[in-house]
Amino acid sequence: MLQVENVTIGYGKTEVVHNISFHVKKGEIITILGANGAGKSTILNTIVGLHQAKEGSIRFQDKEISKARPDQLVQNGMRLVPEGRQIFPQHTVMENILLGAYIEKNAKKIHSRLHSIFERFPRLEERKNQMGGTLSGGEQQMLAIARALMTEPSLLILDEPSLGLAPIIVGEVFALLKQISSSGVTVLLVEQMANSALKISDRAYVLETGRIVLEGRGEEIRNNADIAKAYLGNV
Amino acid sequence: MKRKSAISVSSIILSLTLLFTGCSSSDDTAKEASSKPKEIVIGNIGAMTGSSATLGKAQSQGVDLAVKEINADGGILDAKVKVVSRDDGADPTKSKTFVEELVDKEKVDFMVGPTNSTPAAASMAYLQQNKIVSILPIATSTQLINPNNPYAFRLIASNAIQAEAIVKLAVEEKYKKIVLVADTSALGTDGMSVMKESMKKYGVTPAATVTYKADDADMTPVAEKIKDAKADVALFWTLGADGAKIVRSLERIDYINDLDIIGYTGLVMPNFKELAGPGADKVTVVSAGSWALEPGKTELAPKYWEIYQKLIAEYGEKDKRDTSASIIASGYDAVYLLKWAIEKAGTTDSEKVKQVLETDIQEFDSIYANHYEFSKKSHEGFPVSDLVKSKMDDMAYGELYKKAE
Amino acid sequence: MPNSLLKANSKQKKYSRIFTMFCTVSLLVSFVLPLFAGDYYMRIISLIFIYMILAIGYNISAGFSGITSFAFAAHYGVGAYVSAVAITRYNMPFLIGLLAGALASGLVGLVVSLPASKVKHHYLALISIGLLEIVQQILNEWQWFTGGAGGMYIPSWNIFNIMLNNFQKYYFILIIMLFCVALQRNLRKSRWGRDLIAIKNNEIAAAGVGINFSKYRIAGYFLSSMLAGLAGSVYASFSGYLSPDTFNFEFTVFILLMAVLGGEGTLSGPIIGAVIATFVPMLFNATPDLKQIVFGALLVVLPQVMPAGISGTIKKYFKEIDHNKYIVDQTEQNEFDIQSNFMKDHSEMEDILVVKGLTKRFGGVTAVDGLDMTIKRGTVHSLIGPNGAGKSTTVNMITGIDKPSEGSIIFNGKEITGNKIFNLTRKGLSRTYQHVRLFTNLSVVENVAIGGRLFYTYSIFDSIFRTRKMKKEERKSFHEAMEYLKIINLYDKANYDPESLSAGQQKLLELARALYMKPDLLVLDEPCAGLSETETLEFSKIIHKIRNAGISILLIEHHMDLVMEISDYITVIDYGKKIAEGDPASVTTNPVVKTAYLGEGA
Amino acid sequence: MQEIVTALANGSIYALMALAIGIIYSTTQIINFAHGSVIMIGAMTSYWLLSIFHMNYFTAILLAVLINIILSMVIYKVSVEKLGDLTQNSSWIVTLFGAGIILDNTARILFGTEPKAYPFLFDGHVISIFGTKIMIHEMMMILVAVIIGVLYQIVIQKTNFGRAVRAVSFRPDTARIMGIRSNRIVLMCFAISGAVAAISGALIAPITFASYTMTYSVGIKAFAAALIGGLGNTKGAFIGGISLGLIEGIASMIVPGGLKDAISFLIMIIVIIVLPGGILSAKLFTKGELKTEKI
Repeated sequence: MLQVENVTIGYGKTEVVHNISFHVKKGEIITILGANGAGKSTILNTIVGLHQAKEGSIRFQDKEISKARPDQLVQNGMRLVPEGRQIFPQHTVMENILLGAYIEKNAKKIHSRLHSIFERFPRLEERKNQMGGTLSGGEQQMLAIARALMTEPSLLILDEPSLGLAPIIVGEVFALLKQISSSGVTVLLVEQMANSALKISDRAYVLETGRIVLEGRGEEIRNNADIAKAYLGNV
Repeated sequence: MKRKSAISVSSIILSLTLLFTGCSSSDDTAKEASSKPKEIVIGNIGAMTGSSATLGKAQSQGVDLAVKEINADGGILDAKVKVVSRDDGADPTKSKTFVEELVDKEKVDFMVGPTNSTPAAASMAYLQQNKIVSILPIATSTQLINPNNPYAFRLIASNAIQAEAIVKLAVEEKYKKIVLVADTSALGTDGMSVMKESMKKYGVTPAATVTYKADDADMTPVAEKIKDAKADVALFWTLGADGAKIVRSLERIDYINDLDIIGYTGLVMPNFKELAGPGADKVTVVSAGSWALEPGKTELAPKYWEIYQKLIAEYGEKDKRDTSASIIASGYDAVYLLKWAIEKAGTTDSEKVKQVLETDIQEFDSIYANHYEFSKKSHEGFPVSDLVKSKMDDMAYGELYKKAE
Repeated sequence: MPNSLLKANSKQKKYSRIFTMFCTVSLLVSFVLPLFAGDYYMRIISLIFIYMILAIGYNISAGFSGITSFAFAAHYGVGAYVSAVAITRYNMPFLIGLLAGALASGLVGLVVSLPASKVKHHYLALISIGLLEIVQQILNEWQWFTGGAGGMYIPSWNIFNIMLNNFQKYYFILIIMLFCVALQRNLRKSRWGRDLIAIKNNEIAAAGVGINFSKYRIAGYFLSSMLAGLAGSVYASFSGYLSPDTFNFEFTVFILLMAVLGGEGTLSGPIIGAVIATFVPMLFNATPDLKQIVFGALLVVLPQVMPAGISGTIKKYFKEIDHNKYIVDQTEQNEFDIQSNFMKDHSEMEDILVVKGLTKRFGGVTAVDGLDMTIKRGTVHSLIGPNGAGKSTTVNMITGIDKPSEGSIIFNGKEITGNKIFNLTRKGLSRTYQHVRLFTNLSVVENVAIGGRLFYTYSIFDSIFRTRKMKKEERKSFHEAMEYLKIINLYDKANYDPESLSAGQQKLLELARALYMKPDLLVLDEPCAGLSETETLEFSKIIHKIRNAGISILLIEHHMDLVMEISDYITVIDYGKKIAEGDPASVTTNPVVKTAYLGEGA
Repeated sequence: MQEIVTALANGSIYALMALAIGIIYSTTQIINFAHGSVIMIGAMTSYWLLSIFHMNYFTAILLAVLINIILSMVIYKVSVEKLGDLTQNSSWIVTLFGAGIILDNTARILFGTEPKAYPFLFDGHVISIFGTKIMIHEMMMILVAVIIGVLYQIVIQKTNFGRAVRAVSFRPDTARIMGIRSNRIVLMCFAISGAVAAISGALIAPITFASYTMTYSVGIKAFAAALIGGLGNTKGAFIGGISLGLIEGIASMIVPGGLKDAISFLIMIIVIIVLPGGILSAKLFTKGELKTEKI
């Protein structure tokens, strides 16, 4: 579904991501693991079109998208849940969700999706008239995901959904992702919480300083001693 | 580095020596007099863009038309006439720079303009230094014509003359409470002060003086102040659009019927009535008598009518141009005045031309004012007697005003 | 300086040769010009010189200090009128009048920029539109002072009872102009200019090297409005007549055009801009309508096709970087010893930094929650934790960028809670940043040298007149900066643009800058994030060196190899709370830490 | 009473003009320095259509609005779009000025220099309420301004487009992730701003007369009003506009006429200094603080 081939990304003269390749198959949950500064967010921003790769090709559903605009990609079924959630704090919860459906012009569809979203996230329905900024961290993450689901994406990309969330909530989020995945949505996840993420992942890549150093099935990687090393060092 | 500082040190020394030993170059290059000039260059400066573009454009149109005619007719003293025009945008700095350019680089022999008073004030000194005879067809600021400016001649009625005329009108018609109204532009300030002086001369004190910022949106406060002073006449030293706004505001506060308004020439504006509404018939202005229709007539006196037809032929009816005929005529007259003076003097020498203008002016057949009154003492050409009272309410041909009864 | 450097930059050399030649030629031309130019050109060039002074003033404000202001026509006007009034009404000597004009304009600048220190920079632009309007109306209305709308006349120049003729005026203006050019150059090549540029480049990093940016902004604006006032004063006497009409909106736009054309923030920009902005519109003198439209079109098109202006574009082509002669003088090649450079008294109290109950709330979120931490003198103390745990917030509070909601910070026995970062640097605290914050408009060596600005003592007058004291201090400072570059192996890139360095080198450069501040406590915020394996290795070596020199380090880092190897003590936080503390070995084996990092079920 | 009516009527037009500035500011954080010229073009084109082509009031203004919409979009395309990050690159100040100069001079060449008598709505009919004469036109000025303000507020609060505008103004990149084309939203804002400017120009022109000098005589007040009230929000624009109207009314009674605007601007400066976000302190001030998130 998504193929990233030999992609190099940089800001100005500094290269952040060096010649990486990976792919995501339909229906999978894929995790990219890596410590802070490894270049994870950069890769995601490039995939969704916020940033241009210096070299390499990115293909989505067999179409070259390395030069596509974000809105075109959203139209084609790709959705990013950005790092730090980035909900709109001065929009109400309802407005945040509706913004998620910005490109959808069919009111009926919006309505029915809204219905199913509120079924899935009853908390959000309770708070739909509250300002986004007043939600707790976990609720904001739910909102960010709900917002992304409003266009029924085929590929959902999440940038560190566990960031700053309490462990219980992290568990909830990952459970939710599993559930979303089982409803047929392909999930690409960038995480630092290796164990929790790997538990739900089909495959995973480990990123270190802009390079992929390890790849394999979720369980494999989880049991790999090197993964702890990537985080806690060689002790 | 060292080289550079050495250079700069030496150059500073060089410049200091130059500075204090005083390289007294010939600053005052006297105009070389040649009795048979090959080409006569006339400079023309005015605001052709910016907020007072109308006047500068009108002056230029007049100058251009006159020069075209003169050249078609063989020029002056068999020399072709060349006009160099510059747009100063009513900015004194630009105007002065242009005057310097025209004098030093284009070597103009004579000047027409600058149109606006502050630019004229800024550049006057340089013109005098270089002994350029300059005709001021439009600038009205009182100060411009004085003994320090021996080569400047004015065609239009100066602020002082106009103030005198309108104050006289007000006094003669026995108004009790006179209010003076002027904007805070250069023109307005000068107008206000000359009006006050004239009032003093006639021994009357104004009931109030009202000033406002030119081009202001809301003139209600001005109208209120006039009303508060219980004025029976207001002397307007305002430009047309602002004057019209005030008239309208007076109407709004129901005071227009208790008031007469006398304005100076700047108030004259073809669509004044349209702008001011019905209150316009309470407004009279002083204007050049030759360019005002006698009551009941449809044509000017033949001499002026002929020129008017010419202007129309060249630049179109009123709605085709936004310049006013009488001002074009004044620019036109400036060039013919120069032609006459040069031919009479037989040379382009400034001194001789100046002398002709000062002594033989009554021989010149003018088309803006009835005649001009230059003398050795005064370079104000416009005869006070030629100022007439005109009505503003309806104009002929879109621009010619009618004499009041 | 090694010869290789000069060879590598042959284009620069070519540029500097062409530049010197160009300067010499134009200087010579301007000196001999009056002899054959004729009155008109002489006067217009005098006017251009005045505009150059004005443009230099604007450049110091907009180009160097980063303050956009539309009030320069007003400053120019205030200068012109005050000097004119001083000369005509109060019979002051001409030169005193000049000074009075400049000073008055500077004062006006001071008054409007004082509140501007609080406000975002384009707000000053808006205030200045109002100021322009107000000054114009006051000039119009204040009749007894300014002569009102009708304008006022100023008698011709009279210096020491010598009336000047056009020639002398020309040379007089030329000298003042050259003085201003020199002033601009000297300022740019001294600590003052570097400080201003640093503020424009990166406010936070500037504060991090101890620059109180609001003060400097105000000073920069004061100076530039003074220059504008000086230009105005000269203009007043040059022109002989003043009217409020001159100092209008259109004139402001003209000043902007000069800046845009020449290139903001360059030394030659104002000069080139003034020449071209005066001459190009003159080509359209005969067609006034077209002239206005061309003028507008220039303003629309130029900033888009040539954002750096003419001189900026040329400079870019040649990649010109200032040759600093203090570097060229460099001869000694001894190995630099950090230790000997830190002769601070180590016998003070044992705890260099004590943090108690530190708390930070952003809205409803508590980023740091009652954190206690103590750093012992001379140790490397690491602060680790997963993403979003509150490490950066903690460091920002310690270094005075964020204000703590609660809690106290004691540094070297002194309470520093809530102190601003630029005060902390003087007390011996310096830091690097997670996202590199270099001054991109300064060269590599200048970036380091600015770290040593704390040790300068020369005043702004020393820099304007390039006194011996200034030169000596600059030379010393640049020597030392070169030594620091040696440590980080960037010795041969001293004159490069920092942006041409690799990410690792940039981080190292930032480290060198922080080191040159000779801190007691060095705070490193993720120094190795985004670095390659080898770069990280190099970095760790340098950190070792620094530690051995006895400097205490607070380190935030994700490379655990590095952290474990280098740290004496580690504090682990998660959700803003301390979850573990101890030496590296005890921390790695702590299950709580593992869970925090890897998630449940580790 | 008379003064208050005038102040309110003028103030509501100032509010409209301030609103138009705020519309652009809200999404781009830039101030449209060509705004005065756009207002003027709105007034001049509608005058032209009214008096030369003898259209009725409604069609003329509608067409002028259309012309202004296109014009504003062209201004954005030509002088803003290519500049990149507008918070970093402040060249927009220069380019927008430039665009204004071109417009002013083109207008002068096309429409001439003479001020034109712009007809009042309902022929300037005056009604008398408790001895105060109120022109229906003045009531219309207030009414139209309020209607536009309310409409804009509804659009911005309740519609998809409005949500997108607020999203772009708050987090442009996140907005792009939502599939919102930030550029297009900004372009739309320029268009709307142009439309509002045309209406405000057409409504105030009967009072000031239609002339190419409106750019300065009227346009400059839009900035003062916008800044007094606070940039980028509707309420602020109205509070700013009406206060400016009242300030002018009061100032012209107390100080010499020539200093009236100086007083307005002085008050504007004081407001900016004391309350950087305008009387209704907007979120602006936070923009100037050190950004604490990503260091």
